[in-house]
Amino acid sequence: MIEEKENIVCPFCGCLCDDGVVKVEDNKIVGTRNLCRIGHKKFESAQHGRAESPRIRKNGELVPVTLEEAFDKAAEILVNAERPLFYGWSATCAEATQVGCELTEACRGIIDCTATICHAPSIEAIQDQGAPLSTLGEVMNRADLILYWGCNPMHAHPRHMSRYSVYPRGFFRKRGRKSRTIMVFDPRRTDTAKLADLHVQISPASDHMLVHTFREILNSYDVTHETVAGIPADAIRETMEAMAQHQWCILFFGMGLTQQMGKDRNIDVAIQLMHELNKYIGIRTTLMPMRGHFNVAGANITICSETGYPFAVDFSRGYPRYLPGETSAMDVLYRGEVDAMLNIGANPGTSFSNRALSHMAKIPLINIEPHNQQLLQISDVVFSPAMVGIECEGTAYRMDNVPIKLRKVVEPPENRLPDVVILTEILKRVKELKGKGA
Amino acid sequence: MNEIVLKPKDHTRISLEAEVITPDSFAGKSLDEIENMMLYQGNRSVRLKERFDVSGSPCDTAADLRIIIDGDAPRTKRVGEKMSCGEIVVRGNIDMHVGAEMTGGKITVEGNADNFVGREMVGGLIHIKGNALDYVGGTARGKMEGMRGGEIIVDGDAGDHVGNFMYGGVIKIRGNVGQSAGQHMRGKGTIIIGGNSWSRVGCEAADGTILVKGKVHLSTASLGYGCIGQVVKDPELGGDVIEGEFYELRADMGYEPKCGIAKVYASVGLNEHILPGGRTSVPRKGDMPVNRDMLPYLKIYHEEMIVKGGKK
Amino acid sequence: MDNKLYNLVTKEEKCYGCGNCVVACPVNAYNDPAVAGGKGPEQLDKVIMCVENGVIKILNMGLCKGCGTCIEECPDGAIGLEVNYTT
Amino acid sequence: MEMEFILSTGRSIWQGEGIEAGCDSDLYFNACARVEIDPDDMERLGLKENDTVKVVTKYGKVVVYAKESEQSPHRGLIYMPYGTWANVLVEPLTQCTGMPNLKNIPARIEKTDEKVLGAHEAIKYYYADGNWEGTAESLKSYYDIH
Amino acid sequence: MTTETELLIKNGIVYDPINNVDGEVRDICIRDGKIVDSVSAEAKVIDATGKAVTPGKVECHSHMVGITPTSARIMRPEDIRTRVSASTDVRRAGGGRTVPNTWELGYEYAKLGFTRAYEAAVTPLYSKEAILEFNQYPILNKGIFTLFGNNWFVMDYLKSKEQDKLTAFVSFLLKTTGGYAVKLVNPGGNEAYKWNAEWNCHHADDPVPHFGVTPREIIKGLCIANEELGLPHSIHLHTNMLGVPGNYEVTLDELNITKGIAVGSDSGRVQNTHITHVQFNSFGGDEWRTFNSKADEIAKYINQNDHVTADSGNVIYGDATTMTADSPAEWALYKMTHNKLISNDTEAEDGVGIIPFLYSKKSPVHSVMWAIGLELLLLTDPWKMFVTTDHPNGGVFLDYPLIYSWLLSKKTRMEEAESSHGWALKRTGLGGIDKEYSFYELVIATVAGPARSLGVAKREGHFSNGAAANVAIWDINPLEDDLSRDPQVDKLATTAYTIKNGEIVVKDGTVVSAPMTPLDVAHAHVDYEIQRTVEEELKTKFKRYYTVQFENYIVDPDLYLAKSDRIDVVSGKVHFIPYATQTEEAVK
Repeated sequence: MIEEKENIVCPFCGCLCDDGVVKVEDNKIVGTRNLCRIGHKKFESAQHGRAESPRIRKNGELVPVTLEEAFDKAAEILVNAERPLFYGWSATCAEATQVGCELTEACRGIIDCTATICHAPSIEAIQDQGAPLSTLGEVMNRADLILYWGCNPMHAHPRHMSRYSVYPRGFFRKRGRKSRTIMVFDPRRTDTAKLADLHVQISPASDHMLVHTFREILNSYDVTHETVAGIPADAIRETMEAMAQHQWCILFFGMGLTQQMGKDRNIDVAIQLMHELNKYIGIRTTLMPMRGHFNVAGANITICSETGYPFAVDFSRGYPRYLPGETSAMDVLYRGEVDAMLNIGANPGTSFSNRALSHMAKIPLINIEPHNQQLLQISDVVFSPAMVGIECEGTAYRMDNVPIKLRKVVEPPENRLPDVVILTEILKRVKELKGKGA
Repeated sequence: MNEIVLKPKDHTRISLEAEVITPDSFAGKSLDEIENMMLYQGNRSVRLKERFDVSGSPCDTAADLRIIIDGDAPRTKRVGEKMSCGEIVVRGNIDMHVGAEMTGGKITVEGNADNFVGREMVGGLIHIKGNALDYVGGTARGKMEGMRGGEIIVDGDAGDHVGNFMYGGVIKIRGNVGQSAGQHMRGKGTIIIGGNSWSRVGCEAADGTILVKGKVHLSTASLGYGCIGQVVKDPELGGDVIEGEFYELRADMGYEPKCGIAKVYASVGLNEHILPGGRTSVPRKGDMPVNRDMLPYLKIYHEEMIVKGGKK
Repeated sequence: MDNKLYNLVTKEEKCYGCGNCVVACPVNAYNDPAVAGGKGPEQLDKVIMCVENGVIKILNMGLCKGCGTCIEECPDGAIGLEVNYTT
Repeated sequence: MEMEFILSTGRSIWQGEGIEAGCDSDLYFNACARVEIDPDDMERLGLKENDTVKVVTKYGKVVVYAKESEQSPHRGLIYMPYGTWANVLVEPLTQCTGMPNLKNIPARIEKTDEKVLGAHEAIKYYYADGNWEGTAESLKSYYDIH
Repeated sequence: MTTETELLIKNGIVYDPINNVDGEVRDICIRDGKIVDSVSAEAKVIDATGKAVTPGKVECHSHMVGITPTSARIMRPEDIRTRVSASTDVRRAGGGRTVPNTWELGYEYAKLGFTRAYEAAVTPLYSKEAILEFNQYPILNKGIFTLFGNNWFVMDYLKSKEQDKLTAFVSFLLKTTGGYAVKLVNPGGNEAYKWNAEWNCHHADDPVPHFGVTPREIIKGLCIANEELGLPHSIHLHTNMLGVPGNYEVTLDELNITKGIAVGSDSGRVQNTHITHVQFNSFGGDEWRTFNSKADEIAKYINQNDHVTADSGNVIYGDATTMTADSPAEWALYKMTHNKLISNDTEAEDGVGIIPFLYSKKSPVHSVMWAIGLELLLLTDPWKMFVTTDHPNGGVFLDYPLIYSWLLSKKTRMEEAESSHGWALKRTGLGGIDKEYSFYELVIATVAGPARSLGVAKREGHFSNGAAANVAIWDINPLEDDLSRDPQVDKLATTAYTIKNGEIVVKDGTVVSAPMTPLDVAHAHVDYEIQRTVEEELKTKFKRYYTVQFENYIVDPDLYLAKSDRIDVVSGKVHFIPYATQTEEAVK
């Protein structure tokens, strides 16, 4: 008999849509409703292609072993390591991250989340400029100017426009799409740009210049060149003029600003533009980074309240230290300064650059990953946990840092433990080994 | 000048945190006390003698003590951190944070240095003969007051963000520089760049002066702010006169409360394309980037920057 | 299919499941307050279409008045209006 | 015929769906082992849909299918979805921010007839066997010299 | 370890203001975490001869957990670097001065002798985060003040004059989001700020855009709701126009609103309004040049009216991070200092503003603010004015001993006043005040007063039988030492012993054990009929105006509030149900 479970939270992207309906028939997921294509595929293929539970690589082959043996091996790797790296934390729950911080402290290693390849520059820019933020409900109820800069929500956050920013009828925006203007700044004519009122097609890698030109106009100076960033001068003046006619403006920005050259400086200048719009023109402007993974905001918040720093925290001296560029995952892997790694809640196989992955292939790697992803080729201890949000509960944080409880839809397959349990087991054994060794 | 020579043995891939290698901590100690000093490697602590052969003559006052690291130490960080006097000479490469937060004394590095050379420095002199990577004279994340005084000289190239949140002191770079030199400068610091600068010079700078002898490839609009200053001949900066004619441009006009007190000098021959239109005059003919194509500029940044392993 | 003057035709392989059409449609928003607030429909008998299994699915073609808002809001052309003039 | 482009990597809905379907599924292979080129550039390069091309940047070489971009026009810009193939080409240096350079990298496209590797073989060939050093001999990186 | 232990504190100098014990030399016996009359012979003995023994201190207003402090931690890594502490077998690693991480907060507060602390402002939408972080907050008992001042539902019910529905909504929101007390911040003003950075409610009768409700109605409505429910603590009020010269009139006007409302709870509190960090609200003059102190008028008003208690909100020179839900005040600071500002507006609820701020001795305004804080404490009855710095707005809780020393001894106070700007003595009445706190009065202002005002006086904050065994033993002998000559700041900074529920947690300034402690949640009972109609209305409104489903808005008790003490309030009677017995109930 098909049972429909309501208010299910979709654990894929930063939108964390919590109005999903999942149809379950004797512990098998058979269908979903209200979820986008990616969300549906996540639930549909959650129970297929699961990696075999605990396995250890013995002379080149991953051999299934008992849970006890796998926990001991993992703890032994982490205790003997001089500089272990604990990476990921963005596709698992906040409770698991809390245990992860304790584990990193016990092993005196480095803890880092996938923000280093997602929105680390945005956090670094906030550390220089602060930021006018808001929640998605404020956007729905009040925003009448939506700027999408360097992000493509139709592909990365499919339900973002229909649930939060463009189409819903807000408290003060009763006519939905018609009471809002949408502007997209992107070098490609993306699917988001096709829906927008105005698509500003910048020449790639020159966003910084365009933001500065807007700041110039705000500070009553003229555009300096005939065309800046590929946009003619009068087009820039008209865009600024149009932006000034609104009451409440929100800037959504994504990888287009953070992943290109000048990384945190692009966001730094965009925040300065937002503050100046607030101050000089009197439009209420806020901005919001489009966080990619469903709990990367949660990883930042949890690591920050546990250790004091949002990501790239190094415990090697016993107290937390934070210097992106010295203690962040990509740099530490690039320079080969890591001799053991634990990966949980992330998929470095599809997101890490070449040099980092080639170093990961040389060091012992503990991989806590439910599916048969390509990282298994180079990992040494493999756990296949129960999936957060589908087979066990937990807390995740939306892209505007709002915490939402993930619900349990189906029972996990046999001997698949939630992430929290796996990490507490490893932590117990690490403390025993440390106690014996000290 | 008494000398202590540290000859680096094998350097492991995991870097050493050697903030004890300063004249202040070596002063008044015997050789074997120095040998048993603690260095940190990952989460282990290591004796100095396991990584360096120590020889030379110790002495009591730090002022006339010179520490020589003769050899390549590319994985030894924080050498000369918080030192107040004396001298350090490195005959080879050195890792990050060399001379961080130092208040006096002199450091000479004959090879290359890594990030954060002279971070949040207050006084003293650092001379890098090779290249230095990013954040030369910069600040750690979040701090609003960076380098306060002292002097950094880099003979080779430097990376991005030279003199970030700078409050004072002088940085002289003879080679090329990456982007955002003098970003967020807040005090009377001076940056002199001998070679080219990629772009965004003096972006969001409130005070201080930056001089670029070579070509500023891309103007960020912050250089376009304000009226065209007059052409200055042989400006006197950082203690010595620099020959040549320079356009005097004002950096970030929007950055309250100082609004454009920061000055940027760009050499006359090469930088016509970045001159600002100014409040009154017609915007310049020509585009920024030239014919709307960023590819040549990206090639400069990715391929020709020596500091990033480009062609030499 | 009833012999209405027009029919909504969907191409499921192109649909992203983004729900723009479901929320933008004036009929859906009028009948179901959840859809007006941007969420998925709750009263399935009162809405024209909903996102099912990740792609668009027409439920009650009878309610549709053929205004074409959904076609305008679809980025990928996964929903179209087929007008049969013959009947 | 060779042309200079700006390479940009990013997400696409098919890539998101492919990751969830599992990286050995053909959904993921079709979604990520591709480079989306502007139709006008395709003509000038003389390429047809689904030709195998080799994309070369300073940091690596990879063989993928050429696909006509539906989100064009973007002359001079080629786009590859995140994935094992795209990450061979990106710049791993992070300029002290922790974030590697995944967008706006100068790249070249050459026609080849080599085979496009599946996800598992790709990670083996490009990373696991340490072959990466061989393919990017040109990058004697700053960290190696110094 | 805590179940079977017995503890005997031998002939300490005991201070217990609630039982008006002022410095008697007595023994205190503890068994199973409770104070008892006598203890068997083999009880563990602490020799407290010549040492002052006081109940554990209560922190009534501090920003520790939730989205506000965590955003400040994300924004200020340079603050964490100023003070770091390595991990030991008992302590977790951490650091930070104005915004330490949660572990560091628990340890440092315990070392200062605190055994109970309340988080000052949490928006209901973010309450899950605050609870998750409180679960990582050791040693101290804790509670959350939930923000109601700018809530859309509160303003809707006030606009349609439905007081009973408002009372039902207050009880519903506190129960479902793990709150302990009703907090109002700049009522109405934040909703105006969300439209334009310059807008604000400038006085008690300035209506909110669109809702048309005035701050006067909001304060009155919520105070009536609070007394009808009989919640253990009164409303916790942060009045309008904070930090603006001449705002003392607004403060006096808004304190008058709740004058006649009767107290509806038997939790031991006398007041129906608690005004918080009142130093920021007692400014005189009409602009910064004519800025002076009106602390005397505010103190006079509080002394005469019993329906008000307050906490001072002192300023201490040095670096601070101002973080408050009062975004208009933070926006004014941003325009003045051009520092990095985070402002975060929550949908249909309150907002927040965070900006780093430096209080300097050379600044005339900061010196006057420093003097106002001390004037308020010295002129008001200690039972009504408690010592806080609205951590970290006015200063850091680590510097509380400095405030105690200025209160205890006029000499240190005047030294500090002379070294700061001339206005400190010219524009305030601090010079003329000779009053010096005795140690007994200091214990009232930090232990007994807050305990009674927060409604925990029945079970804590004193040494009568059955009270919780939270004891702080100080290495000070107030009978012999003349505290006014040498207030012994370092001895006040760390306790000789801190005992929490009968277990020694701090010994000579080092944390020896760090037990996890429960969270207080207020469950006020309202008749079922009104509660059901209010929930139906909320469900329909949630669909249109929130981006979270109604079912996902409620905090799930078994995942988050597993370790929370339930305080049931049935028609004014307060019943305290510790979580240990809850599990037995569930098992039965």
